[in-house]
Order: sequence, then C-alpha cells, then structure tokens
Amino acid sequence: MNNLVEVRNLKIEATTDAGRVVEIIKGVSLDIADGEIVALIGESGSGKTTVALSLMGHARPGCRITGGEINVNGKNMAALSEKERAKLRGTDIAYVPQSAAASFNPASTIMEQVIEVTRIHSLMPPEQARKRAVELFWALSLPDPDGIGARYPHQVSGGQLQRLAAAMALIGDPKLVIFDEPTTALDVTTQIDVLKAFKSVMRADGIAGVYVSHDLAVVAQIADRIIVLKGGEVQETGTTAEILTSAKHPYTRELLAAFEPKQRQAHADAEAATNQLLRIDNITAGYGAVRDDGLPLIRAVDTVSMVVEKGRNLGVIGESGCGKSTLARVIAGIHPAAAGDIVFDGKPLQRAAGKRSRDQLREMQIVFQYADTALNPAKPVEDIIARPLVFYHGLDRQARSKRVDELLDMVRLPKSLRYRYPAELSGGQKQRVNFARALAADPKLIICDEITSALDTVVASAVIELLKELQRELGLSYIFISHDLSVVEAICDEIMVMYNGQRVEQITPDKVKAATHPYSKLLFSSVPKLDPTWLDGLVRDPELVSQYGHR
Amino acid sequence: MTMERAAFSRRSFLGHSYNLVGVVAALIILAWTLVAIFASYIIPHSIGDIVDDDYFGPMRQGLWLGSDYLGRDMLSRVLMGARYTVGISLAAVSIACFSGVALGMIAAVTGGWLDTCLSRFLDAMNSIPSKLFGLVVVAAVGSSIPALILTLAVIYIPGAYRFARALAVNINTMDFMTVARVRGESTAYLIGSEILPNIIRPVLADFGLRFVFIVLLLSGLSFLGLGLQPPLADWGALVRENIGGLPFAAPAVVVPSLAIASLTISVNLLIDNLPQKIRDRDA
Amino acid sequence: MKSGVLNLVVKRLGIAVITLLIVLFAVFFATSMLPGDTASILLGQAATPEAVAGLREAMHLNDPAILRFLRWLLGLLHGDLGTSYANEMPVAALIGGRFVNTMKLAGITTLISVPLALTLGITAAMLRGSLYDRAVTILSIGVISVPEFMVATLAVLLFAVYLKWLPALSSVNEAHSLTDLVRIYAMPVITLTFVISAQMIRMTRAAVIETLSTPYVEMALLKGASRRRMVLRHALPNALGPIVNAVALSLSYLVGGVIIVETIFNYPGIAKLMVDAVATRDLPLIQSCAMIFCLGYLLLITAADVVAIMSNPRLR
Amino acid sequence: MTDKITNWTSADDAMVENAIRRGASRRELLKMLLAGGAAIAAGGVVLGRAKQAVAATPVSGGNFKAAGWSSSTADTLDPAKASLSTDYVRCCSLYNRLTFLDKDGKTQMELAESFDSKDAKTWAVKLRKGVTFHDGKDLTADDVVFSLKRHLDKAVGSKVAKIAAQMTGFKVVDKSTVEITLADPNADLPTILALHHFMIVQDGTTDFSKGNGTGAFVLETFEPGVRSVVTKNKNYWKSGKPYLDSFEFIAISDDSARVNALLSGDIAFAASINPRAMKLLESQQGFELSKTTSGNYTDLNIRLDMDPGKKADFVAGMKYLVNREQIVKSALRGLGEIGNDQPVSPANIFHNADLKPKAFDPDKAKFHFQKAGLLGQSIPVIASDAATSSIDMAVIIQAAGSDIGMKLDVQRVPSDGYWDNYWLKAPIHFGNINPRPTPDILFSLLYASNAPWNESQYKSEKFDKLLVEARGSLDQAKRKEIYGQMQTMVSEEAGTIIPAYISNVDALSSKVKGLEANPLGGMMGYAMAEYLWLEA
Repeated sequence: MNNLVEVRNLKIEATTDAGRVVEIIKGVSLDIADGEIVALIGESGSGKTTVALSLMGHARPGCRITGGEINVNGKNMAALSEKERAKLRGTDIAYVPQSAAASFNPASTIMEQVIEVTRIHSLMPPEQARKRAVELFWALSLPDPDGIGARYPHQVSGGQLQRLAAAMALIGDPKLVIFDEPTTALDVTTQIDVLKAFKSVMRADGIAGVYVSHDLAVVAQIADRIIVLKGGEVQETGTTAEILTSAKHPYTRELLAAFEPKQRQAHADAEAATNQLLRIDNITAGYGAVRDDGLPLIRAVDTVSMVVEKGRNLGVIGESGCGKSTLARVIAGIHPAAAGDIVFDGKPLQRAAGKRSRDQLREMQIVFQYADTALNPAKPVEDIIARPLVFYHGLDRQARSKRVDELLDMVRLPKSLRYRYPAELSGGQKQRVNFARALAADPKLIICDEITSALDTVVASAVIELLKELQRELGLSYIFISHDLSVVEAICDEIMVMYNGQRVEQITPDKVKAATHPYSKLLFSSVPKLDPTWLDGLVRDPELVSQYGHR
Repeated sequence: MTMERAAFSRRSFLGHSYNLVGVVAALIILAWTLVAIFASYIIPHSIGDIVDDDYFGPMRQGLWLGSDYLGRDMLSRVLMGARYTVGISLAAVSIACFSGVALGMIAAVTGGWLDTCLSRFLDAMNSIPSKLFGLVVVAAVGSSIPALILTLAVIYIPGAYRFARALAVNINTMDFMTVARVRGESTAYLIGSEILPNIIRPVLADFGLRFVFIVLLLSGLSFLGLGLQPPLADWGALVRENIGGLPFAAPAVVVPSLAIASLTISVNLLIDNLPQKIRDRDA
Repeated sequence: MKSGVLNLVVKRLGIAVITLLIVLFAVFFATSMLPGDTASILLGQAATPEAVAGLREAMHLNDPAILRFLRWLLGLLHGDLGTSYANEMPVAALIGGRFVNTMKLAGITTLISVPLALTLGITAAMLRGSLYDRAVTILSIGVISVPEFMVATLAVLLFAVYLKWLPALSSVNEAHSLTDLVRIYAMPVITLTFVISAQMIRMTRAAVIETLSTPYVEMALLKGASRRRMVLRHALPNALGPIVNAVALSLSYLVGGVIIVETIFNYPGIAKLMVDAVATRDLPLIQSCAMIFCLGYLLLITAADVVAIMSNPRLR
Repeated sequence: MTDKITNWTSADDAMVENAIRRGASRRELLKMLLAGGAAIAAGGVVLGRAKQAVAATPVSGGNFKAAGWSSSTADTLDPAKASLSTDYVRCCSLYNRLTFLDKDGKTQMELAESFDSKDAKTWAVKLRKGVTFHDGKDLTADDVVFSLKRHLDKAVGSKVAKIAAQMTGFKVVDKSTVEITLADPNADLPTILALHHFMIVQDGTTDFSKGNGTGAFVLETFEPGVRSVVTKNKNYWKSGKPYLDSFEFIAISDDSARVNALLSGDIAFAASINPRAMKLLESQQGFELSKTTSGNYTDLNIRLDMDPGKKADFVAGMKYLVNREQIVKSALRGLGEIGNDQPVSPANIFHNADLKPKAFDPDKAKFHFQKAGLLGQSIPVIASDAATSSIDMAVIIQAAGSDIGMKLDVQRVPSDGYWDNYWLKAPIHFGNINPRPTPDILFSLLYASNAPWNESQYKSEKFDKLLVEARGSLDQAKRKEIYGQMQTMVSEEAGTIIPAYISNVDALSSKVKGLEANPLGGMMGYAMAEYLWLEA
C-alpha cells in the first residue's frame, strides 16, 4: 500500500423515518498520497461530507458504513472498534468543521478546546500543549496569538475561529486533515486570509488533506487533485489543472460554466433615467437605546441614499455586518428607519410596514436568504403561494388554484410540487417557491436579500437566470443584496458598495475593476478566480488589509 | 456518534410510524375514554346503593371489585369515577391549554407591554402553590364540577402559557413570520395560521403531560377533601374515602389507585411514543 | 462580567417586588371572597349576630378589610408581619418554627433528590437507548404518574405500621441525634424525592441529549473523546441552563406544595399553617405565608437564571 | 352495633369494675353487658377481665403522648374561647371547674365544696380551701367571679355567652364563698358549670398563653395547631394525682395518620377513630378501643318555616325515609345508637326510653311525599364534613329516596364557614350537636321558641312553658316526667331528625389504664389526663 488513504468500494446506508434503507454512498473509491491535498467537490447531497467523515470511521446518526474498505495509514477504519477509532481520531486524522462557530463549545475557553486532543490522547503535558498551540496560532497568522486562547468562542470572529479550528486539528500532528467546507460561511476578504493560512501550514508540515467544498474557485487555490461527486458516486477525478481546463464529465462542465461571466441584458437607458421607482434619502437606522437626537445608539445604516429605477436593478454589496440586510429591512418597513425618507412610485412611504397601505405592501415584496425559515414548514407549497392571492387579490378557490399552477410554472417548478411541504423540497426548489410567493403579490419591486447565498453554485446561477427571465416578462425591479460579487455583477445595473453602515461607492458592473474607494478595491480583488495560481499571485495592499480586513 | 436504535421497534401504518408501547398506551386511554362515555349504561349497581352489609368487602361474584367503606359496589363506582376523572381533567386541561397557548402566542407575536404584563401576572400566579390555591378557591365557592374544572384550569394556565410562549417566540423570529407581517396580516392570522401549525405537536405533548398533572392534582385535591358532590366520586376521591382499606389491600382502594396509575402512565408513554409522521421524500 | 450579573439581580429584584405585590393582592382578594370572617369562624356554632359583632369589635376587625391589608403592607415595610387574628400571637412567632421545619425538610430533600436526579438523568443520557436508559425512563414515568399520597401512605403502612422501623409521625422536636434525624425525615424525604425527582430526571436527560446532537459534541467525538467526556465536558455545561431551571421549578414545590406530605406525616410546616390560616380567615397569617411561597419561588427562579447566565460565557 | 368481643373495651371494663365496686348484683351486670352489646356467653370472660382491672392499682410516672383530631392555629388556652376538643383537653389538664360530671352523668364537686339554693335562683357556692394556682397564688372567690363574669363580656367571644347570660349577679360573700343570682330559677346550675368553658382562671388574667390554672398539670410548651406539653403539678390539690409525669397532646387531623401513629407506637392514644379504621385496629395486637356514646349526634334539619318543610307531610315522609339502622350499620359502622329524633341521649339520666324510634318505611314515606305533592321534585340537602358523618348519612337517605322516586340533591359544602353560612339557614341541612349535660340546656339552646339554635324553627308555647317549669323545679321525679313529655313533643313535632347518637371511639395502647366513659364526651369528657396511668 503506497498511499496514505485508500478507499475501496465504500458503501454507506441511511435509514429514513419510515425505516426504509437508502444507499447514499454507492461504492466510492479514492486514493490520497502522503502530503497530497485532495478536494471533494459536488452539490449538497452529493455525499462529499459523508465520504470525508467516513475516513475517520464516523457516520452521522442514522447512517451506517455497510461495505468497502477505508484504509487510512494502514488501518481499515471500517473494521475497527469504536474505541480503536477514537484512538486514531485527533492523532492520525483530524477534522476542521464547516462552521467553526458552532463546533466550538460555547462554555469553554478556546485554549482548552484546542489542546483537548492532547489531553484525550495524553500526547504531551498541558503546558507544552499550550506552547504548541500558541506556535500554531502564530503559524496561522492569528491576531494576538498569546492571548487569544484565553477567550471564549463568542468573543472571536468567524474567520479567526475557522483558523483556530485548524489549530485544534493540527495540534495532534495528524497525517491527514479533513476540511469540511471551512470557508463557506466567511466573507471573501476573510476567506483569503484563512485559505492562505491553511495552505502554508499544510505545505510546511507536508500534511495530507481532504478539502470538501462546492466552490471550484476556492478548491482551485488549494487542492492538488479534485474528485467530483454526485449522487454518492465519483463522477470524475483529475489533477486540478486537468479538471479546470479539460473536464470531461457533463456535471463538471456545468460547475465550470457557472463561473463564466454572464451576459448582462441591455436596457433602454433613455426610458429608465426618468422613472424613479424607489428613492431613499439619508436613511439612518439601527439598534439599541434611542439617544437625545432620536437616533439609535448603534447605527447599522448611516445616512444612506439611493435610487432604484423602474425595470432596473440595484445591487448592494458588502461584507457581513456592513448593514446591507438592515437596509433591506428598512426599505421593507420591517425595521423602521430612525431618520430619512422613502419615496416609492412617487409617493412617500411610512417608515413602518404596519402603517403602509395594503397596496403599498403588495407592490414591494421581500425575499429572504434562508428559504428554510422563510417558508412555513407546516404548510404545503400551494397554501404558501396562495396566501398572497387571497390576501391581496381575493381570488376564489378555482382562480387561486389556476394561478398557483401558473406561478409554479413561472418559477420552473413542476405542478406536482404544490402538495409538498417545504421540508420535502431541495434548497433550490425552496428558493423558487419563496420567489413564487413574492410574485403572487404582483409586485413592482422585489428586494432579494442574499437569496443565492445558501445555494450551490450551479443552482444559484440557475436561479439568477430565472430572475432575469422574469424581469423581462414582468418588468420588475430588483434590489439585490449579496456579499457575492459575481451574483451582483450578473444581474444588476448599478452596484452600491456598503461598508460599516455607509454607502462608500456606487458604480456600474463594467467598471468594477476601476473602483475608486479603497474598500471597494479590496472587496473586488478578493473574489477567487478559477485559476490555481490566483491565490499565490495575489498581492494586496497591506494597509488596505489592515484597515478593512476583519481578522 | 454511534448509531441509535429506537427504544422499541417501530411499525408503520397510514403514513405514520408507531411502536408497540405507544399503541398499547393509546388503547388503554381509548378504553378509559369509552368507559367514561358509556359508564352510566354499563354499571351494574347505582353508585349510591348500599349493596353489601360488610364494608371493604373482597372481590366476589356480583361484586367483582368488592365493596367500599359504606358497602357500595366498587365496580360501579370505579367505572363512573372514570367519567369524572377523565371528564373533569380533560375539560380543565382543554381550557388551560387553549387559554394558555392562545395567550402565549398573542404575547409572543405582540410583544411589548402586553407581553410583559401577561408574563408578570401569570408568573405571579405560578408562584402560588397549586394545592393551596385549590383549597382556597373551593373554600370560597364550594366544590361543584364547574368550579373544580375552572380551578384546575386556572392553576395550569401559567404553565401552558410559558410553554407556548417560549415556542412561539422561537417561531416568531422566523422569516416567514416577517414575510406575513409585511404582507399586512392580522394578529389572528399570524397566531392561527402561521404559528399554531408549527407548535401544535409539542403543544399536544404538553397537553398530555398537563392532563396527567391535572389528574394527579385532582386526586390530590380529592385527597384533601375537595371534590365532587356525593355520591359521585372521581378516582382520587375513591382512594381517599377508602384509604382505610389500604392496610389489608382492599380492592376498594387498590383498584382506583391502579386506575389512576394506568391512565397517567399510559398518557405519559403515549407522549413519549407518539406516532411520527413519515416525512420521506421519494428518491 | 460582574456588572452583568449585578444588573440582572437588580432587575430581578424589581420584578420580584412587582410579582410579590400581585400575589399579595390576588391572595387578599381571594381571601375577601371567602365566606365568613375570623370572628364568626372562631365562634363556630356560637356565632350569633351579637356575639360575632362583639368579637369583631374586640378584635378590631371592624375596619374595612382593604384598610387592614394596607396597614399590614405598611407594617411589612418595617419588617413586621403583623399579629394573627385567630390567636393574637405575632405572625412571626407562629411562622418562625414552622418555617425552619419547612426549610429543613426542603433542604434535606434537595440534598438527596437533586444529586440523585441529576446522576440518573445524565447517566441515562450517556447510555441513551440502553437497557439502563429504558429502565430509568420507565421508572421516572412510573413515579411521575403515581399520586404522592399513595406513596406516602404506603410508606407509612410498610415502614411504620408493619415493620415498625420508622415512626409514622415526623415529630421534629424529638430529633436529638443523627439517627433520630434520619428516622424522622426518612419517609417524608423519600416521598418528596419521588414526587420531584421524576421531572428533574426527564428534563436533565432531555437537555443533555439535545446538546449531544450539537456540532461541538460531534467535534469532540472526532477528536477521539470518550462518551463520558463528551457528556460531562461538552454537553453538560451547555445543558446547565434548562437543567437548573427544571431543578428550580421542582424545588419550588418543596416550599408550598408539600401540604399532602405535611398532612400524612403530621409534619408542622408552613403549607399546613397556611391551610389553617385560610380556615380561620387569618389575613395577616395568610398573607405572610403567601409571601413566603412567592419569595421562595422567585428566589429559586432567579437563582436558576443566575446559574444559567454564569454557566454561559456569552451571557456573562 | 356489632357483637364482636373486640368492641368490648377498657371503658366497658371500667364500667363493670365500677359496678362491682358499687356492689352491683350479677343480674345488673349482665344487663349492663347486654346494653353494651356483648353476647351473654362472653359475659364470663369479661367479668374475669374486669376483676383483674379492679385488682390493678394505679402506678405513677411515665410520659403520655396522645393525639387529638382537630388542628388549628386558633387553638387557645382561654377556656371561654375553647371550641375544639384539643382546647378542652388542654384546658382540663391546666384548669379545674367548680363541678364536673362523673361517668354516670351525676354532678360532682371539684373546686366547689357545695352548691346551695332554696329557690334555684340564688345560689351560694362554697369553695374548696387550700387550692393554689400554678404560680402559687391561692384560689379565692374573686377568681371565681372573674372567671364566670368574663362570659358576659362580648369582647371575650365566649362560646357559652348565651348560657352564661342567665347569671345576672355575682357577689363575693367571703374569701371562699360566692353568691350567684340567676335571672330565672334553674335547678341545673351546678351541672351547667361543669361545662368546659367555665374553667376557673385567675382574677385579672388577660394573657392565657401561660395556662395558669389550678389543674393537675403545668404548661411547658404550647404551639397552636401543633402540640402542647404539660408536666405534673406537684402541688396538685387532689392527692395522689396526677399519675403521669408529663402529658403531650398533639394534633393529627388526618384520620389515617392518627391511627398509623398509634399502631407504629409513636403515640399511646388516638382520639376519635374513624369507623373505617376499625378493621385495621382489629387486626393488630396490643390496642384497645374505648367507646363513649355521650349524646353527640348529627341531625337532619328541615326548617318548618320554609318550603318544603312547611308541608307537614314532607317532614313526616322524611322521618320514615331515614333508615336509622342502616345509618348506624353502614355510616357509623355500628359505633352509635339508634336515635329517636330528640336530643336527650340514653347516657342522660332524663332520657325517655319509652319513646321508640320511627321504623324505616319507604312506602309510608312515599305516601306522605305524594300527599305533599313533592314526589319527583329535586330537593337540595346540604351536608358537610363539618357535621360528622353527615355526607354518608345524606347518601344513604338519598339512595332510599331514589328507590321511591324522591330526588334528593345532596350538596356537599366546605367545612369552612359551614356553621356560619348553612347551618340553621338552609331549608334542609345537617347539624351536629355536641353533648350537653342537661336537657334544659339542650332544649333551651335548640328547641325553645326563642332558642338561638332552633334548627328546625320549632315553635310551641306549651313546650316553652314546660321548659320553664322543669327548670325551676327541684323535684327530680317531676322533672324527669316533664322532660320525658318534652322529648316526645320534639320527636313528633320538630323538624329535626336525629337518626343516631354517635359513639366516639378512642383507640389506645393496652398499656394505658384508667380510662372511663363520660357523658361529656370522649377522652373521659376530655379530662382524661389526670386520671390515666401507664402500666409499668
């Protein structure tokens, strides 16, 4: 056996509520050499995380490894007892979770958790372990490496936690580290730091890695080889360069296609210029106690003004916490502004939704990021879509049913889905239903709050295409809020960059490369490219990074 | 984590999966419910009639469960007792849960001072020991079936309120609530159509648990001498009036005790083993 | 960090005062609804109108009830619980010894039931799905479903009447040695432990199991931690909030809810005192008892909150 | 009454023992046994036991622990306010009365040496000399006048204010003589003053929590609603008494708890046993029962001035509907004697034994109800735990009624406030009357036209006249005749149905000796503490 990891014909079964057994991994085989980083890529449900976890001999509750061999460092994880597996976990194989924020025990200090592996396996005395941890903190370029260990997880930012999770994995000197979508939840500016840190540590120690992700651009920066998974089966394997340049499998090509620049639709500019659909002036909103001047203590949105023209789209971009979602909620009246004016379709709007007229509410719809929480899990799809039809349009049963069919058709969903409950839909389907509900109101403006962020690349780009089509058919306007530049670029006529509650710049997509504001520059330059050399070649102005990078 | 096996093997039927314990518990509850409904048709003796010269008589032909402290037929009294225990508890728990859940949802959705006032007031109510409250109320207005039901209900409203409010507050933070709000929906729609369907399962489980507590409290109150008008008696009252027979295991005290235990244990087991709707997407 | 807790305590104190006032007013109105007053009840069958009027006059019960209530409240501000109508003794003297008794019983029961319930709950969660877990679950359901007067009466018959191991009465005055103490408290404590443990076991087990499904527990598993470590180091500290809350609610039962145990074991605690007070419409005594119950409840709930907050670094 | 030998108790022993002491003939003894319900065959055995009882002499010493059934924070050591059995027991151990009733219902002198009157209106009471209070002060006429006069003061809240009201004048003749003047002649004054409320306290006492009396015991601890401990008064004026070193009296209101405490040995005496506990007690060794039938009764009162009691046929019907035998057998488990609707019990020397109880006759009852036109109507009957066994009685009457189509709606109401709100007020309700020593007190309280507790609102001028006549007479034979006639009147005319005289049953350890029955109630008329002794 030459390779560190040799998986042969791995089969994993899951048991459903009904007690039905489903094979979710159908005979996967893969190899990982010493010091090699292999990416597992695929959409959600492809089984990439399940395969990765099986390398530790672990199957999540309800799942069971039923066949095949998982040889890691000469031991078949599938055949070992739970006790023997436990001995290898943390020492031979380590794990960096998808959401470090959730994977740190909130009740314990970071240092305790980082060195826990050494305690469990009695690897070294705690004093030495702490020293080693601090060394790793330095290596992962964490701020305040000596003091950060004493903090609790909630006192540290997401990007830092992700790196701390890596330190937690590396402290046991593992031969193999499994990264489970470790940067998905991070802002692009932060993602770069984390990726860089991972890459340098792994390289320096010659550690092998499995990198699970759905983002080809990210994977391209770190992986030596890529394995494409779909439906529990390996679709294609190849070196990073091979996959990026000469992918053979249609699914891989689809993945790549999602990265190609989209053709933007052209607008009849003359007509648009005069037709303001929404104008907001000097809006300020926030949280906390109201001060003497009537403004809140913490300003999430600070004197922002903007205009949306009829039939055109405005993109709002910025990192998490910049106030872009609050802005969306202010416009929708969910979070009434403390100051400023909103004019919609020529008429001033009340700040609070409760005081707006039913028609005003109907004409402006908002679609949220997480379709999971935006759709009532206790109601079937048809009830969800039909409610605005009853509420705004007073349609009777028959007309309603017909309209629901039409709306499902509009968002390219089969009619048979109307009886399903949200839990029985895929992420993309949920987001389409979410959108269909907004359409049911016959709105003029739809505020889309990060609607593609929770979706896989391929699905997201399909949703964007749908939005464009609908705009052509129905003459809608969108306010598109996202942290993902490629999405905003694809659909918007104007892009507004927000930072720290303020509007820092507004430009058109074609001028992204020529941004003037330093933050915009940093933001735009941080979006990963489908080029394996991009990360290594990236040079960022250290002053910019120190000023705007949240580490 | 190692794989978990369900406590007992489950079977599926009509799109729900069941297990044996849950089914047996449900059958016992069903049986008592039927007894409660049809009690007056199946009792062999009138519950007030003295049919035995002896007291705490043993089980024998004609008096299948023996006789009570006055020489009345225990079988008839236990069967009729089911009606009062089940009926009163069910009525009380229904009122308590309905009001508590409705108030809890309203408080969660409305928020603000209404929420604060309701929570404070009901919290204060909660701090009064339930049995003492029962004693005071019954001392004040006498013990009649409506008074008992209302007292028991009032005692358990704060609990139901707290429970429902906590659940509803969680649901209230969901985006679909926001969507419904900016649609302009009324509070009634929000609580009835958006929140309730999402909390109905835990609320029903809570309903069952509270039912058990009410059965126990009712029997506790009966033990303290409050309860139905004679010769009617719920199971707790039967235990109370015949407790003198306990030292020699008279059926007059053993049977109603077992009846209470069988009902409460069954409800508890049913809650723990509720049939689960199978949410199983094809493919 | 410290000021957070302090702030909370101050805020809670304010809420406690309001809650207390609500309770006192509610109790006052409930008491005023009761038929008869102290004078007529003390006279019993001899309550001819003249006799009642005379006694009422002599007992100063002629002032409107609300006035007497407010006067009592005013006295409370100076720490004066007032004087019992029924036997003209200071309420503080009447309550004093009995309060100590109640606290003793509650204290001993707490010392036994809380560690027992937590151990059972945690170990059941640790061995979830095992025979042991099932046994604990069934046991706790069984215990929760049996009325406490059954437990108490059976215990008396078995241990006192037939075996004669333990006294049937809990005569607190006769506890001169540790053996006496054990003998006297054994049965009431066992009964109360039965009553309050089940709920704590169930909540503890549920809370621990819930945290066992969190990503950080899975993370611990993937670090190679043992089941024991996962439960004790990772799940338990985070499940502390709901557990402490359940414990507080169960314990609050020990202050005012033990009327049945006090009756069966003839234990002189304040629950029975309050029942007696209600029977004689002894307003100052009723109010004082209600206040103690309410305070006990609030104290426990607040303590639970403080523990929950202290155990959670995010809230500290 | 069951005929089991276990019902033969130490009290019966005591009765026989006393009879032997008095020199009763064997025939008399057997008659007594029959009255007590024992089979003739058992007579020999019992006699044997009785002889042993005679042979035994009291021993001093020991701590006696007993439990009563009532528990209240309103427990008091003020005899005037005493309202519960626990109060009586405590007062009897701490104080003395001027007179007391012996086991035969005869009035005996206690603190008084003699009661003298020529006209039954002015009474000269000579006091015993050499009696001291616990605090050392001598008993004087001033103390007696103070003790009696208190009852007239409304602010005291005396339970016997009504009875005391007839005492209009008090005069201290000398240090040991008091003259009491009555409003109207009353030959029963010495008996009246045997009531527990007329205990003699020290002149000027306002704080009764010290229990400073002349009684057999000195107060050590008193916790209202919980317990009291008294210790032997070494200077007690009755020589040799008390036998006990200390006497602890605790309140256990729960019936089963009280029995269990006795069985487990925690206490040596449990007062007022629930008939339902008899089976348990019978199964255990080393315990005895003491039965006292002293004239306590629970009665069903039908007010004659309200519907449906206005219709004489309804009242008559109800009297036939009450199955007295079943009430004694089932509700009282044999621990009672069938009553004949009048308040003077067989324990009283004035009892009219010729007056027979009405037989249970549903047909006659139905006839009367039909005549009254009330058959089929629902008639509320108020019962409460406050009136002993009334709920069980109500249920028995209700069941008999439903057999003939008479619907009685039994309403159980709370004990709290029962006497204030329902008793005497509701058209049909239950009452409970404690034993009173004289027919005069009973009739004046319960049946005279102006009686404060006229339960059925019975009014008869003839009755009132007879009452005054008997009261003022010093001729015993004549009084007996008049009282007999009055008993017949009440039984026939009043709306009070007295189905049974309820026996009080106390349970005690076999080690406890010296217990006798007393017409004033259980626990030797509550005064047992100074008479009992513990077998070594």
